[in-house]
Amino acid sequence: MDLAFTPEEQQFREEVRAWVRANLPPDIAHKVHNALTLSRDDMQRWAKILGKKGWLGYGWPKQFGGPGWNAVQKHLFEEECALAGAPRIVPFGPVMVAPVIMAFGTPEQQQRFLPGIASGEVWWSQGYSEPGAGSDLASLKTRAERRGDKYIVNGQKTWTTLGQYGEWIFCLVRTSTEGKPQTGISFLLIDMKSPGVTVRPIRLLDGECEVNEVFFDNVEVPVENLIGEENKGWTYAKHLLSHERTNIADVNRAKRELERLKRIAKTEGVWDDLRFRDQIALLEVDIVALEMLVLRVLSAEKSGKQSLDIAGLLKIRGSEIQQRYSELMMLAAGPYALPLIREAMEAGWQGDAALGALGGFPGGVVANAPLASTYFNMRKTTIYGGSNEVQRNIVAQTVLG
Amino acid sequence: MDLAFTPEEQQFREEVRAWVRANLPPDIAHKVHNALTLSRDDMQRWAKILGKKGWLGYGWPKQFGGPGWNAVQKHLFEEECALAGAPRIVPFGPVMVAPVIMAFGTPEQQQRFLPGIASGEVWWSQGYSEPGAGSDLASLKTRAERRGDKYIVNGQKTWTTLGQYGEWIFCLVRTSTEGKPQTGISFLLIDMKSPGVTVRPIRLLDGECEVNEVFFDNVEVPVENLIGEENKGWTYAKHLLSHERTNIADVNRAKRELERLKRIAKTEGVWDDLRFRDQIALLEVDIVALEMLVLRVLSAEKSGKQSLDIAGLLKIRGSEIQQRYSELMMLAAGPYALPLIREAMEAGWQGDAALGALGGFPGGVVANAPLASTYFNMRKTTIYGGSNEVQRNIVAQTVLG
Amino acid sequence: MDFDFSDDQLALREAVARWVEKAYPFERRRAIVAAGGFDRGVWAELAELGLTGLTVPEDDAGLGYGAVEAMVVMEELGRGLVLEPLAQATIAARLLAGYAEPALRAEWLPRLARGEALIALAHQERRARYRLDVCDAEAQAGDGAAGYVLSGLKNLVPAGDHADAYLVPARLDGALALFLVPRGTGVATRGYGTQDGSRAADVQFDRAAAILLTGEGLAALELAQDLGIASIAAYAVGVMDRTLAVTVEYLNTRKQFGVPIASFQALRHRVADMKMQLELARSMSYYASLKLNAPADERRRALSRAKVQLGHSMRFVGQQAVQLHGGIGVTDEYIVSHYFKTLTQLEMTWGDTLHHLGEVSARMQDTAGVFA
Amino acid sequence: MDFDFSDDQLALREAVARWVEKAYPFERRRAIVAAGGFDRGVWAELAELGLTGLTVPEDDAGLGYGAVEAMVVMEELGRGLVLEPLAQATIAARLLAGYAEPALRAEWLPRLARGEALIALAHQERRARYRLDVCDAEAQAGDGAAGYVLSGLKNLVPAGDHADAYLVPARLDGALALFLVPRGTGVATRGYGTQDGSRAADVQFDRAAAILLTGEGLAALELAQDLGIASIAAYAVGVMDRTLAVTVEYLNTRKQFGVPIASFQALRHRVADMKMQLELARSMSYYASLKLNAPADERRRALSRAKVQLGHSMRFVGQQAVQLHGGIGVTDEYIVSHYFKTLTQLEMTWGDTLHHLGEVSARMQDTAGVFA
Repeated sequence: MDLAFTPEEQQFREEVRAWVRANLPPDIAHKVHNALTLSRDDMQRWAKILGKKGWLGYGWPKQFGGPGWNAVQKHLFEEECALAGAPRIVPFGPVMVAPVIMAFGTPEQQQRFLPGIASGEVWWSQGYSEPGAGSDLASLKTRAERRGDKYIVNGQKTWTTLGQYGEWIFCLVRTSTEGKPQTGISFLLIDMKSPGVTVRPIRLLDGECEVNEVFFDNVEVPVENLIGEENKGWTYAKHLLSHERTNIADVNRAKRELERLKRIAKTEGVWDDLRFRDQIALLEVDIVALEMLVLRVLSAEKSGKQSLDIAGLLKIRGSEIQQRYSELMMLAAGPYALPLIREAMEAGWQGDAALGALGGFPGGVVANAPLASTYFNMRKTTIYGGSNEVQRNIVAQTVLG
Repeated sequence: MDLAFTPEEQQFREEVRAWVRANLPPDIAHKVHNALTLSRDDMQRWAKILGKKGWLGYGWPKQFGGPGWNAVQKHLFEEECALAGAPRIVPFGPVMVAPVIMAFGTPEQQQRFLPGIASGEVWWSQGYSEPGAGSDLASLKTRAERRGDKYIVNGQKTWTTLGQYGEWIFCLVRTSTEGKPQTGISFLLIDMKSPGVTVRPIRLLDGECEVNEVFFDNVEVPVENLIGEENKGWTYAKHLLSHERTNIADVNRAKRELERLKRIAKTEGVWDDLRFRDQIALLEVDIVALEMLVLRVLSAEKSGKQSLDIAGLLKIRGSEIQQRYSELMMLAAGPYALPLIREAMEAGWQGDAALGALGGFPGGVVANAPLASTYFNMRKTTIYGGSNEVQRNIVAQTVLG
Repeated sequence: MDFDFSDDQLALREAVARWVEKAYPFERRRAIVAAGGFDRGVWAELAELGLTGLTVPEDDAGLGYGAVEAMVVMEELGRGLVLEPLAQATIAARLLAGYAEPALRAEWLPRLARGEALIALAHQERRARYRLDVCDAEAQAGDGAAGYVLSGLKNLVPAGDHADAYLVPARLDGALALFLVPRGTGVATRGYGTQDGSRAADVQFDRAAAILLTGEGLAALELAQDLGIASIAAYAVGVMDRTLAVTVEYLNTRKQFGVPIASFQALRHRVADMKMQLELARSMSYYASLKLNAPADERRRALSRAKVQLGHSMRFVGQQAVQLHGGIGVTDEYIVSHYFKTLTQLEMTWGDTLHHLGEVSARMQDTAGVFA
Repeated sequence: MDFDFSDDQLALREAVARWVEKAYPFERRRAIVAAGGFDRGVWAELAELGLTGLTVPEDDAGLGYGAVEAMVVMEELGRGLVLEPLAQATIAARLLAGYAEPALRAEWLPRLARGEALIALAHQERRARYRLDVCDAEAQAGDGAAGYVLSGLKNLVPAGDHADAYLVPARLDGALALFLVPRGTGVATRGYGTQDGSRAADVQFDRAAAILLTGEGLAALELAQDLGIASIAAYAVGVMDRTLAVTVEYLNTRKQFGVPIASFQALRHRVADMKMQLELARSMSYYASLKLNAPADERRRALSRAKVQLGHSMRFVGQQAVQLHGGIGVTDEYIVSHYFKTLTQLEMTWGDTLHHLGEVSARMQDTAGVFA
C-alpha cells in the first residue's frame, strides 16, 4: 500500500505536463480557468492539437493508433489537462463511439471512421435520449426500417449535447418491436448532412444552447453504417456505458475549480469570513475523499487484484461536488453574481470605457459574470448520465442484492 | 391575522402558570430541568396533583369531568407545564384510552374506568405493537377467542412504554381472521393483574428499561371489557390516533431544552465558539419555525375556517428537533459526555467526597452525566408513533394524491 | 393568535391573483424579460389595482394597508413571477411616511401611491456585500434647495434606470444618514438584467442634490431591509407554492418504466420534504410580516430568523424541483427553471442564509421562541 | 499509487479476524462491559497475537510493523467492537521509540511489546476540551532519580486504572513538555465505564515522579493525536462495515406489508447513502494511515481532513442503521445499538467534527488534493 505514484508514473506525469503546457493555447486556458464561453473553434482547435500528437484518443489501444496507456496513465493525463486549463475533450467521438467501432465494427468501418475521430477532424454527436425515454432508455421509439440496402430513419432524439456542431451522429434506433424492449434496438451511424436531418437547439436555463433536439424525417442511411448485428444495439450501448469509469467523478476539474473558488473568495472578501471559509473547508474535505475514492478504483484496475464496483458512487459524489463548488462560487460573489450581462462572459470583454465607472461589470470584477450561469448549468450533472436517483438504485442493488 | 394571544388567552395562561408554579413539586422540576431519572412515584405524584385539580384529563370535555378547553387553551396548558419543568403526562390513560372509552364505551364502562384515569390513581398501558407488526399494525396476531362470557387472550405485545408500572392495558387483539386484516381486530381492556399476564422489560441502548414485552398466556378477560363492537377495534384505534395532534411536535419541551442547551454551552465553554454557536442558532430557527407551524394548526382548529392537514409534518420535524438538541447537548460536553456513571443521573448524587477531586463526575459537572444517554434514547422519536418514513408516505399521499 | 385572513384580505388576494392570471401570463413575462426586465405598463396596472399605494397612508392618497396585506399581495405576485419591484414601493412608503417632512411627503407619497413615481432604494456598495453599516458614499451640505449634495456609486438598484428618485444611504460627517435623491443632474444610470429576469442598475451620484431624511441612517436601513425580507419571504412562498404544484403535476403525468414516476417512493419522500420546507417557509413568512411592527431589536432578530428558514427552503425546493423534473427541468422553455432562478436570486437578496445565520447567532438570548 | 494489501498484511488481517470471531464473541464482550470494560486476559491474548508490539521496533522486541499493518489490525478489532485500547500501544510505541533515551526505551518498550506494561496517554484536561495546547498540569525538577515531579488531574485516560505508566503532557517552565510517569506514589486513579462500554479513568498526579521525554510537548502530542485519529478511523471503518452488513441483512429479512422492507425504494436509497459514507470513510482511513509519516504540517492537515470525513460518516451510518432497524435498533439486545454507541463515542474522541473542520479551515492552502 502506497499513496505515492511510482517513479515511472511521475516521470510520465512530468512529460505530459511539459507537453500540455507547451501546446495548450493560452487564450483557451484563460477561458477555461475563468469559465468564459468556449467556441466550437476553441474546442476543435485543442482537439486537433491532441489529435496531431496522437492523444485525442488517449484511451485507445496501440493497435488502433492510441497510446495504449493504462488506467493510471489515463488518469494522470486527464489530471494534467484539467489542471492546466484544457477544455474537456468532447467525448462523443474518441471516448464514446470509437470503442464501439473498435469492438464491434467491421475492419472497413474502423478504417473509414476512426482516423477522422483520432485527428479531431470530424465532430460526432450522440443520439440516445428521446423525449419519452429518460432513465428508461429501452423504451425508445425512433424507427429504422430496412429497405434494400438502406435504412429509413424516422423519429426524434433529444438532449444531444453540442449537436449543433455535429457532422456524424451515432444513434440507437428501433429495428424491431418484438420481444423485450431492449432486443429490437440497433446501433446506427448517421451522416448529419443527410437530407431529412434537422437540428433544433434547446435553450437551457442559463440561456445557452448546449443541447439539441435532432429530428429524422425519412432519412436514408446505408446499411453499411450499421454497427454489428441488427437488434443487438443495446449490447453495444451497454459496452459503451461500461467505458465511462473514474472520469465521471471529474475530480481533477473539481480540484482546479476549488482553486478558483479560493481565488474568488479572496477577491470577494469572504476568505477571512469564518462561516464562509468553513464551507470551503468542507468542500476541500469532500474533494480529497472523492480523489481517494478515484485512486482506489484506479489502483484496483491497475493491479486487477480487487474489484471495486463503485462507479455509481463516483457519479453521485462527483456531480454533487460540481454543484457545490459552483454554488459556493456564486454565493461568494453574492449580489455581484446577480447581474446577467452575457457579453461579459466572453473573453476580452472590456465594458464601455466611455461610461466610466458605469461601464464595467457591476462591482468591477468581471470574473463574477459567469458564476450564476455556471451554477444553473451544473444542475444537469445530477440528472444526466443516469440520474443520481438511478445511480442510487444501482448502488442499492449492489449492496442489497 | 395576529401573532399575539387574545387578552382572555393571556389571562388563562397567567392562571395556569401561577397554579403550576405553586403546585409542581420543586424536586420533580429539578429532575426534569436536568434530565435526571424520574421514578414511578415522581410521575404519579404529579399526575395525582393534576388529577385533584381536574387537569390530568386536560383535553376532556366538561361532560366527563374535564375542563372543556379549546385547542389553544390546551396548548397553553402544555406550554406552561413544559416550561415549568413538569414531567410529561403519561398519556396512555388520560390522552389515549379515555377518548376511546368516552366515544365508544358504554355508560357502565365510562363510570367504571374514567374516574381512576382522571384522578391518576390507575396506571394504564398501551398494547398495540407486536414483534411481527411494526409499521404494519394491521398484521397483528394476538388472539382473543370468545368462550362464553370471557375472551381467552394469547399472544404477545411489545414496546409497551412504562408497562412495568401498568395496572390496566388496552389492547388491539385479533378476534377474526376473515376479510381484510383490519376487519378482525377488537379493542379490549385487560387487567394486568390477571393470571397469565407477564411483563418483561426490554433494556434499551441507554441502559434503561422504559419499554416492555407483555405476554398473554390464556388470559381470561370478561366480555364486558370489550369496547364497542367485536371486530371494529381498528376504527376505534384510528379515532385514537387522530387525537394525537399538535402535541406530537413537542415544541414546548424543545423550547425548554433549547434553554438548557444554552446553559450547557456556556458551562462547557462553547457558547463563544462561533462554530458551535451557529449550530445552536440554526436549532433556534428550527424551533421557532416549528412553533409557528404548531400555532398555525392551533389557529385553524380554533377558527375552523381552514383545514391544515399537516400533522405528519409536525411529527417529522418535532422528532428531528428532539434528536438534534439532545445531540448538541452531548457534543457541547464532548469528552465529558462520555463517562457512563449511572448513579450520577440520579438527583442528589454527590459522588464520593473521600476521593477528593477523583470522587465527582469527571470534569466536575454532574449535569453532563445524562447527556449521552438522552441522545441515545432520543433515537426512538423518529421510529415510534408511526416512523418518519411512514409519516413521509402519508405526507406524500396528501400532496401527490 | 389567529392566522386566518380577513374577508378584505381574501378579496385583495383574489383581485391580485386574477390580475396575475389574466394580465401576466408567462408569455408576457418572457417578453418583458427580453425587453429588459421592467415594464412601465405593468407598473401602471399595479398602480391601478392600488398596489403601489397599498401601504401608503390614506392621508397621502394611499390605501393605508399594513404588513399582512402587503404579504398577501407579494405572495400572489410571486405565483406569477412578476418582475416589477413592488417591494420598493413598500419600502419607500414606510421610509417616507416615517422620516420625510410634511412637504416632502406631500410631494412624493401621492405620486408613489398613484404609480407616477418609482422610488428605489440605492444602498448596495461593492465593499459592503451584505453589511448595512459599510458605506462609502458621502454627502455634504450644498447650496441648492435640497440642502445637500451626495456622491457615490451604488450597484444593483432595482429597476434603477427607470426610477424617478432614490433613497440613498451616505456618510454625513462620518455618520450614516439617509437621503432622498430625485433623479436629475448628477445622477447617471446604467441598467442591466439580472439572473431572475428582472431589472437593476448601477447608479452613479456625482454631487447630486439630496434631501436629508434622517441622520439615523443605519436604523432606517435596517427597517428597509426588514421590510425587504418580509416582502421577498412572501413572494418566495408564492413561488414555492407554484413550484411544488408544477412538480406534483409533472410527477403524476410523466411515465417511466410504464408507471407514473410519482409512484417511486424515493421521489415521494422528496415531495414530502419539499412540502415540509414550503410549510416552514410559509410559517416564517407570516412570522416575518407579523413582526414588522415589533420593537427594532425584536424585529431585527425575527427577520433574520425568517431569512435563514427561507434560505433553506428556497434552495431545497428550487433544486429539488429541477431535479425531479429531470431534463426538462433545466430548459428555458419550462417554467420550473424560472422558479428556480428566482428562488436562487432571492437567497442573495437582502443577505444570504449564512449572513443571517450570523445575525441570529449574534443576537441569541437565553430564551427563544416565536414570542421572544 | 497502490491500495492493495501485501500477502503479509492479508495474513495479519486474517489472523486478527479469526481471533475476533473465535475469542471475542458478543457474549464475552458483554461480560467484559459488565465487569468494567477492560480485561487483562484479552490484553494478554492481543499480546500473544503480537498486536501490543505490532509497531514496536524489532530491536525492542516488537514486530516493527508500520501504519498500514496497524490500520489492518484496528479495522478488524472494530468489526468485533473490541474494547481494549490497542491504539494506546501504538501511540506509546511511537512516542517512546521517538523520544525516550535508550535506557528508558529498553526498560519499557519490550514490556509494552509483550503486553506486560499498559502505557496510557493521559492528556485530557477539563479546560482544554479538544485543544492540545491547553494544559494546566505542571512539572518541576525533583530530587528523585526520575528527575521531575508532576502534578495535575487528567480525565478520560483509556483504561487508566489498569495502566502501568502514563504519557503525560505538563507545563515545564511554562512550555508544554511530555513526561513518562510510572504508576506509583503520587498517582491515584478512579476508573469508570464509558458510553461505548470501554473503560477510562481519572488520574490524579500529586508530585509523582516523572521522566522528561521531550520539551517539544505540543509536537509530540500532535503526533499522538494523529496516530490516535488514524487508529480510530480504521476501527470505525471496521465498525461501519459490520453496521452496514447487519442492516442489509435485517432489511432483507424483515417483512412489512407482506414484503421484505428492502424492497422500499426510500430505504434502498438510504442504504446507497450509507454505502457512500462507508466508502468515503474507508478511503479517508487509508489516507490517514498513509499520511502518518508525512512532514508534520502535511500530516496534521491530512489527519484533520480524515477526521471530518469520518465524523460525517460515523454519524450518518450509525444513526441510519438504528433508524432502519426500527424498534429493535434501540434495544440493548441487538448489536446495532452497540455499533451506534461506539461510533458516537469515536466522534468525540481526539476532537469532534466541528473541531477538525476548524483545523482544516485554518490550514487551508491555495491548492488541495490528496497529494497536497
